[in-house]
Amino acid sequence: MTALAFQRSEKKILKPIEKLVYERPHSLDENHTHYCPGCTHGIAHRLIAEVLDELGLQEKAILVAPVGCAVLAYNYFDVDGAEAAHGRAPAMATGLKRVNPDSVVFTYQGDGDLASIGIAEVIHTAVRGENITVIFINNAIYGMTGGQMAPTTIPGQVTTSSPNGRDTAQTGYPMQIAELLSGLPGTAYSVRRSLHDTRHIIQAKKAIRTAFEAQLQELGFSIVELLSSCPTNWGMTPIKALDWARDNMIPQYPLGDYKVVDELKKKRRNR
Amino acid sequence: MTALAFQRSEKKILKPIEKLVYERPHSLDENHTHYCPGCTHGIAHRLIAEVLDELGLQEKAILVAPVGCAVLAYNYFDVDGAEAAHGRAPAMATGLKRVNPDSVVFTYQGDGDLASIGIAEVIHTAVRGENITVIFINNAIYGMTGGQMAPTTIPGQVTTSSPNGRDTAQTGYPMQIAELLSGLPGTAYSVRRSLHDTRHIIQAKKAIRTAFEAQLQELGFSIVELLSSCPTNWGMTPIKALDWARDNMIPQYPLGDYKVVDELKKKRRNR
Amino acid sequence: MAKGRIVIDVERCKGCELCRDACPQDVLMLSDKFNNKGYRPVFLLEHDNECTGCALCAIACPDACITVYRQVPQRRLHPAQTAV
Amino acid sequence: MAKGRIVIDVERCKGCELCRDACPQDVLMLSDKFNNKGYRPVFLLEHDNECTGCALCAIACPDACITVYRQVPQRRLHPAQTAV
Amino acid sequence: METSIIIAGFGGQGVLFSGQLLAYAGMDNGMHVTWIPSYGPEMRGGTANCTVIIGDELIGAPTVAHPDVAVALNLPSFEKYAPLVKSGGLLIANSSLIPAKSNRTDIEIVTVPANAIAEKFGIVKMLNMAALGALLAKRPLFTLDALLQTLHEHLPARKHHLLEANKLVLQRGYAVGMETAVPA
Amino acid sequence: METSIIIAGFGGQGVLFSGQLLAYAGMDNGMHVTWIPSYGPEMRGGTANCTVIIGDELIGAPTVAHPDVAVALNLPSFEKYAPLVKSGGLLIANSSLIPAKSNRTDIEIVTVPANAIAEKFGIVKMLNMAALGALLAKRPLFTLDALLQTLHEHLPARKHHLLEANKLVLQRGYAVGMETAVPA
Amino acid sequence: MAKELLKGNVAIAEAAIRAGCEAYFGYPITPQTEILEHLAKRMPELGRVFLQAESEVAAVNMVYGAACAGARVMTSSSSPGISLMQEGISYIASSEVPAVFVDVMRGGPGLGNIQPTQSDYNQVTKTAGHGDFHPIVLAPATIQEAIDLMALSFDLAEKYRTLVFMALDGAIGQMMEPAELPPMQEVRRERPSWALTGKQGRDHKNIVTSLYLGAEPLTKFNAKLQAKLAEIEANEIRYDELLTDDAQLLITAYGTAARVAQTAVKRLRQENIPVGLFRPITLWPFPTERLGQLAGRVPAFLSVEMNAGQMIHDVREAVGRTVTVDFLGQPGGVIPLPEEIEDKVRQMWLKLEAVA
Amino acid sequence: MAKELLKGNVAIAEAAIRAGCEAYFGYPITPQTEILEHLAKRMPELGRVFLQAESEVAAVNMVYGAACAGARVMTSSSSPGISLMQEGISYIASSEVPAVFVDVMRGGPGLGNIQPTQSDYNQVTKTAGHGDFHPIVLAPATIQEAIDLMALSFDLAEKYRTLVFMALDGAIGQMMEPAELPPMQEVRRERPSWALTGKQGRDHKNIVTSLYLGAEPLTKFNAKLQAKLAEIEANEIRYDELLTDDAQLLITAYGTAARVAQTAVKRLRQENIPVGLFRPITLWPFPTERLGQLAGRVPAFLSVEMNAGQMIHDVREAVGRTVTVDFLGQPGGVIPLPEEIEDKVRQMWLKLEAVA
Ligand SMILES: Cc1ncc(C[n+]2csc(CCOP(=O)(O)OP(=O)(O)O)c2C)c(N)n1
Ligand SMILES: Cc1ncc(C[n+]2csc(CCOP(=O)(O)OP(=O)(O)O)c2C)c(N)n1
Ligand code: SF4
Ligand code: SF4
Ligand code: SF4
Ligand code: SF4
Repeated sequence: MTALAFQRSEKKILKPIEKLVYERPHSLDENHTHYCPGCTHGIAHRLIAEVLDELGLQEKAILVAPVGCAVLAYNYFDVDGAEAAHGRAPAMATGLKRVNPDSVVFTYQGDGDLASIGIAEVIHTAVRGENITVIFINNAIYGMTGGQMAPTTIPGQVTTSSPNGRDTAQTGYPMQIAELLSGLPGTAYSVRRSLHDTRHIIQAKKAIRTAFEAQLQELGFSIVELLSSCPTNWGMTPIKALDWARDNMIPQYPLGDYKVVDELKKKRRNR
Repeated sequence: MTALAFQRSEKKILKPIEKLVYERPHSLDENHTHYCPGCTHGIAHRLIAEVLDELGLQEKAILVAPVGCAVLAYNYFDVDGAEAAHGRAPAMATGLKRVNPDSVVFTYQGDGDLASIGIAEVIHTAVRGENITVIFINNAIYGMTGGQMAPTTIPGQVTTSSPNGRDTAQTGYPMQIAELLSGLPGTAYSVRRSLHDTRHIIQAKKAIRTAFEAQLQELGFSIVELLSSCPTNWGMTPIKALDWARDNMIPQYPLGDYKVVDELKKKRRNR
Repeated sequence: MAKGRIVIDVERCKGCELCRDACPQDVLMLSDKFNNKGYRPVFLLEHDNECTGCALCAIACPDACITVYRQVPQRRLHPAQTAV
Repeated sequence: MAKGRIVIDVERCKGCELCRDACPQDVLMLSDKFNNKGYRPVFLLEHDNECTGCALCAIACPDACITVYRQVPQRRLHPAQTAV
Repeated sequence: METSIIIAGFGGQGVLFSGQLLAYAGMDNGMHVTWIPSYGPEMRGGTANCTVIIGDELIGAPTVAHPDVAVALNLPSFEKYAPLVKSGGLLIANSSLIPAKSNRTDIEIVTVPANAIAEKFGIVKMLNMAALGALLAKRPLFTLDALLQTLHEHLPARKHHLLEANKLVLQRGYAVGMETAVPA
Repeated sequence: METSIIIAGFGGQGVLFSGQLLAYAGMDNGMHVTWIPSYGPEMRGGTANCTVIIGDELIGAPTVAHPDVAVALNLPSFEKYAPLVKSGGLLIANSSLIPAKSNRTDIEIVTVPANAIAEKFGIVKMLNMAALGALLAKRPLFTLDALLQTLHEHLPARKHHLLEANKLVLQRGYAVGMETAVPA
Repeated sequence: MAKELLKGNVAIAEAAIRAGCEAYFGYPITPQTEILEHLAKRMPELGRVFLQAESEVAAVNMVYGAACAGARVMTSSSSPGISLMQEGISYIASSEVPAVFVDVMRGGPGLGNIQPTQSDYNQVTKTAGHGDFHPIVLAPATIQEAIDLMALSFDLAEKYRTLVFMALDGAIGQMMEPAELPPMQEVRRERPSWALTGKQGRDHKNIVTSLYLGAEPLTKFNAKLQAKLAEIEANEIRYDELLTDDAQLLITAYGTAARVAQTAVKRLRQENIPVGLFRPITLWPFPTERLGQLAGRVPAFLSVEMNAGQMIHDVREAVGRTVTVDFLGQPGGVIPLPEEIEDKVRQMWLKLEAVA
Repeated sequence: MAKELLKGNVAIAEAAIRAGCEAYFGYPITPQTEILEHLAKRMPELGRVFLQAESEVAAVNMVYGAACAGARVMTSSSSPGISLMQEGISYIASSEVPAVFVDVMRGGPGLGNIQPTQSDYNQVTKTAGHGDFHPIVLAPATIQEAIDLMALSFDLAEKYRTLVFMALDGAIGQMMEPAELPPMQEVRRERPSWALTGKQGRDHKNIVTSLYLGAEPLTKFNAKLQAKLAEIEANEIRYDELLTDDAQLLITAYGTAARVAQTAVKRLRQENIPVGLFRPITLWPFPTERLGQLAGRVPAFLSVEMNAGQMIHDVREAVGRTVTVDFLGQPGGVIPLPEEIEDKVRQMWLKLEAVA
């Protein structure tokens, strides 16, 4: 009040003043993360927290953390949080949401967690049109256990369990999760974004926002797949890893909107 | 030889002789099935056995039976057979096929088995392009356990676990398995047929044949979804049940070819 | 029209009537008697002699109870088809 | 061009250089010294004074270490934006 | 005092329900009861049976090796349970479907043409009532009226129009039971 | 006779490999050995340590509360293990990264500027070799040459050009070790 | 309320409702499907949560989720389904959220059959998953007791923030018996302080996890968990004794086996054989101490189980090697008959008398 | 062959290969992932089957499938993964197909941590799934023994058509020690007569199932299964004794705990404390009888375990209530130290002497 008054009175001086244009979102906790330097898990966390701040959801949100590098995610968000069994976050989220229908429940899952061991749970959660949001980190590898092949590993990619490069004849082809889940009627929103540069990060954030809005409007299941990096297990510097993601992941995993129900389209036009 | 010679010698008499136009296929065992009267499980069994006969696969085939009404299917086929845990037939088939690459491995699964508890295994088996064949019996209900809701239950359909009719807001929408699996690169063949009348039965058999041919040609994963009836748990006579399948299931589950890789298309044209 | 004949494995039959429903000649009927499983099996109305051997009944039968024969003029027969 | 300023939480920084890569003004550099976690944190080359406050560094930073301020002419300011 | 009763027959013969009816009636008449089905494989068809125990003390074992009473509604059940009935016990056999005879002389055997009675006085589905009637004639656990009262209470309302027919069938079965003399 | 050695430091300091090298050398020289890492959470970063036991009999416990020797390559390791070394034991401290001192007088403490030595005679990654050199000077489990021979055998071929530098670093560490007098 | 003739499965389901159960997640499996079916009808009617999960794996994790929210939640299954729940059960134990499980045991191993057994005694009492823990395991022998223990199970689960198993052999699930249901308890509206509800103005976030990184935190947690289990052992042991005072021969049995044994005991007493029945109601914590006391003066025990002999090891551990412990029972789905027990006891008694 | 310095996980993986293992299906989980990684490299190289499954549930069922085909097949996992395999394990037991499981145990319950424990002793020895069965459970204490038992495990699995578990605490998986690998065994080409291969001219079809409909068939099957288990109990008990001859105090321990105890025993003997070590190698069948014999003259036992006390119940059952059985250990991932054991034994010894 007083500060405001003071500034107004000084208005004629026209001396530029300093505006805060970016600060650490409140929905993040103060704890330092254990993620490797340059790992995009941190970016995804930040974006989610920014969206929670902007939509005023910090007091309503419940996070379900996966088993994977993000296993400790509940330490990094300042919201209520649970740690699920490997792959089962969507089932746990279902239990939470059904008895807490007014809360905003989201899972955060890696590609081993969601696409491999947890594919049944995420599919059925989408089938039910469960009103939750899934943030899906596709980094083409199992990070936490030291770099084994994931269902999302790129053909030919060397991992500790595909030492000669992923052989599609033996292990099949990468799973396109955003596309797969878009085919289910219960899905309200299914898109793929990338975190490999700032332009794409900004787009990713918009998608995360839309996903949470879908939940707030009770439109059903929403998922944002985020192409991410794992510098450590890819054996690259963080910057090289982002380049690799751009050059190798995007061709395999085209960015785009695979399903956006009409209610959300209207909303986006009006914004 | 002698019979033949005899007939030839009698040729001029031109008396019509009797030709065998249909007999019980050899790949069926002599055991009587425990299926309810008019249950189309039996038709599916017969068609598979006919195809095994025609393709000469009886000595190479290995059946993986599900948990569901067809749990005893290994008693009804005269081929090697295993009984899988509920939903895990595709994983078991994978193990069998990998160590027996020259055999012809097929699973036979209901909609509870495949679409509900076993969705992860069938999806990953398709993702790997595992060279096996799945015969998928969609009867919109859990038969064996007495008529609970399946993921394929039609909206509004009354079952013992959806006593007021399937409520899509709570339980989601029916799963379209043939469509879902057709989206995976490892899938060579994914189609839906119906067993509700003889014309469709004949078409279903052709599809089953093509699915096994896909396996013989090592083209990857093949699945035939068969719309089936469960007179007992639908509470109808067998004939009424087939009408119900036609009137209620086909609109929800359109018949058609959802994926046919080119190698198979050629083959079919040449036939 | 070609003449046909079917043989029904009555002990296997469950009396579901799917064959009867499928038969274009309407020459199938449920028996009054029960088989050992307690079902009334189907039988062919032989006296009508109108079965064409089209095999639609067999195609419809869930229990593979039906064997179908058809009379064909002998000259059209390929030798291989009669070899036993 | 608008002037900007960033504040880096050096103990949180892991020296991954994603901010440096993202900065259009190229005014970020890794320190020679290690922080308590054993990383060389990034710092703003203050003397150049070329930071525009565009916040791209903050958008790129996985560890949310960066706070960004930008100087704006006071008249353009809506009151609400300065209310604390 | 406990009376153990096994009722057995084909799936559609109302085996489980008639057992429950006895249990309900026992309970309604102040006795201790248990009812337990022998539930078969998870599949359709086949035979069904259940064991009912009615007594004046808390009931322990819900199953018995040798029942006091067996009600056999079809041939397989007759063949299975005739030899098992406790010496001095009672066997009710549905003579409409059971051509065979038992050569046991240490038990009382009542043959009831249950299908025939049911078809004559009601509908064939009521054959289990004919058998229950005979049972009550020989083992007056409670009165016919008490059983009818119980039936009234546990039959869904939409079936109440069948009560009268049920009563007739029950009474006829009872009469058959009363007519049958104790064997030598 | 058993000698227990704990080697500890940051993740990238070659802690696990230098432990393995000791174990290999022990084995190659006819001794019984065990090596066990203290493997941390399933995630990156943090400190690493391993325990090596070398003895002339089959080895039982693969871990120890109080090692005969501790090699601390960074400050946190120094702080953790300096108090734990067995009385009469040996502590090798990488003085390049460890400014602190221990006030224990019942153990022998050798400070080796391991980073400095490694940078001077080879590359900084070889700092673990400097520490091993000092260790062997004080605890001649086997000769320097024996260790070098083992290194030769277990270093991947593509790193063989580094052998000479490793040797220099090892020797320099050894010399530092030899120079350090036993404390009063 | 008056007594009704109730089927075990239905009684349990309705008792859960009366106990204020807020949410149920489960998957059909014989011989417990009637629990699911009853709740499918009743829960929505009462505005509570019923959801048929896609599998037992999903069901247990939905239960886990709802339990994290502090809701009264349960699931039910039978042997193979309980096997699939082991990981989730272990997570729930480690997270210390309350949840109730009903296991209506059937014949195993594998797909086995659907007949009544007690073949999963070890599975539910010894671990029910990986790691060092035990659920509380309650084994009713009558429908009335099943109803009463069902209510207790929620209370115990919440009191100790632990898992409670109702361990039924299939016979208890399938049989009917008169019993009285308690009055309806509404769903509790307030949630416990540790529950996940969204922060809703709380000054701290709540976290539920089973991850304790590093040896120290997990050791500390396990010490706490063991202390809790010790407390449960101290407070919650329940058992029933029939004619144990002067018994020279004791039958140990629970559930349906105990009912059968009860009949046998009554009949044997008429023959003046001094036999009694010891019936554990809590299978874990097991009444070790009391059995040990009894072993001080009872020279022979007979464990009657509907399995190949599982509880007998707990009995043996309790009574020591100086007394005889015999076994009667078999897996596969056969309810033992009183006559078999009587024969066995008579043999044992003859031997005992011969020695004396 | 000469000794090599081998890491436990790698040694086990390579030993399996040398034993002619034809197929491996598994899913990564610390602290056993090196087994999977080693086999990912080696198996394809040798033209054998390696497949990373989508989950442990899938892995166990792939193993089941390959086992039905009569192939030498194995999987490996760690505690939570083994929990997920329980249903499949029970099916395999009930189908009587041979399969080998490696469980490198970590801290639990729940997600716990990845430190070494022996917290799943109960899970693997008591049931490993629903129903009445036990896998054979082998617990090596050295890398060499791990290698030797790995080969044995396949042989036992095939001999008895059963499941064999290699139960390792994480420490055995992670440590390195010199050991010798056996020569390479090729993959066996012929398949057993019961195996599913397609009929291939056989005059009968082969069937593998775990379904035994009705009480009679399942009871019969279980009787057969129990007879087999009894045969295994009669033939396959393995254990190791250190200085038990004159011991007045016996430590019971297996795996890493036994190694530590061995060090303690050696040191305590120097203090003239008459302590010995009894080390079960087969955790199931458990050496109950031998322990019972020893209890005849040893008045005090100490069970040392890396858990909250699980094997101790088997020890108690074996030795009876007339001798003391103490416990040392904790769950959470701490390898006990020889000093702790020494302290505990000294205390126990003082008490014993005071009594004497
Ligand atoms: C049941 C079970 N299986 C396996 C594991 C081991 N595990 C932990 S994290 C992980 C994979 C993580 O990969 P991803 O989901 O891609 O996440 P990232 O670490 O790459 O972020 C695995 C297999 C486990 N903890 N539990
Ligand atoms: C793990 C497990 N869960 C549940 C069951 C019980 N169960 C047996 S069959 C079945 C469903 C069968 O339905 P479906 O697959 O549709 O086949 P249908 O009987 O209709 O042919 C279920 C749930 C089981 N045997 N195992
Ligand atoms: S291992 Fe990979 S995914 Fe995990 S924190 Fe490090 S960089 Fe990120
Ligand atoms: S219950 Fe349904 S699916 Fe099962 S056999 Fe009967 S009719 Fe067929
Ligand atoms: S063969 Fe054709 S005509 Fe003859 S009975 Fe069958 S369906 Fe009817
Ligand atoms: S279709 Fe088959 S089973 Fe059905 S009535 Fe006809 S012959 Fe009998």
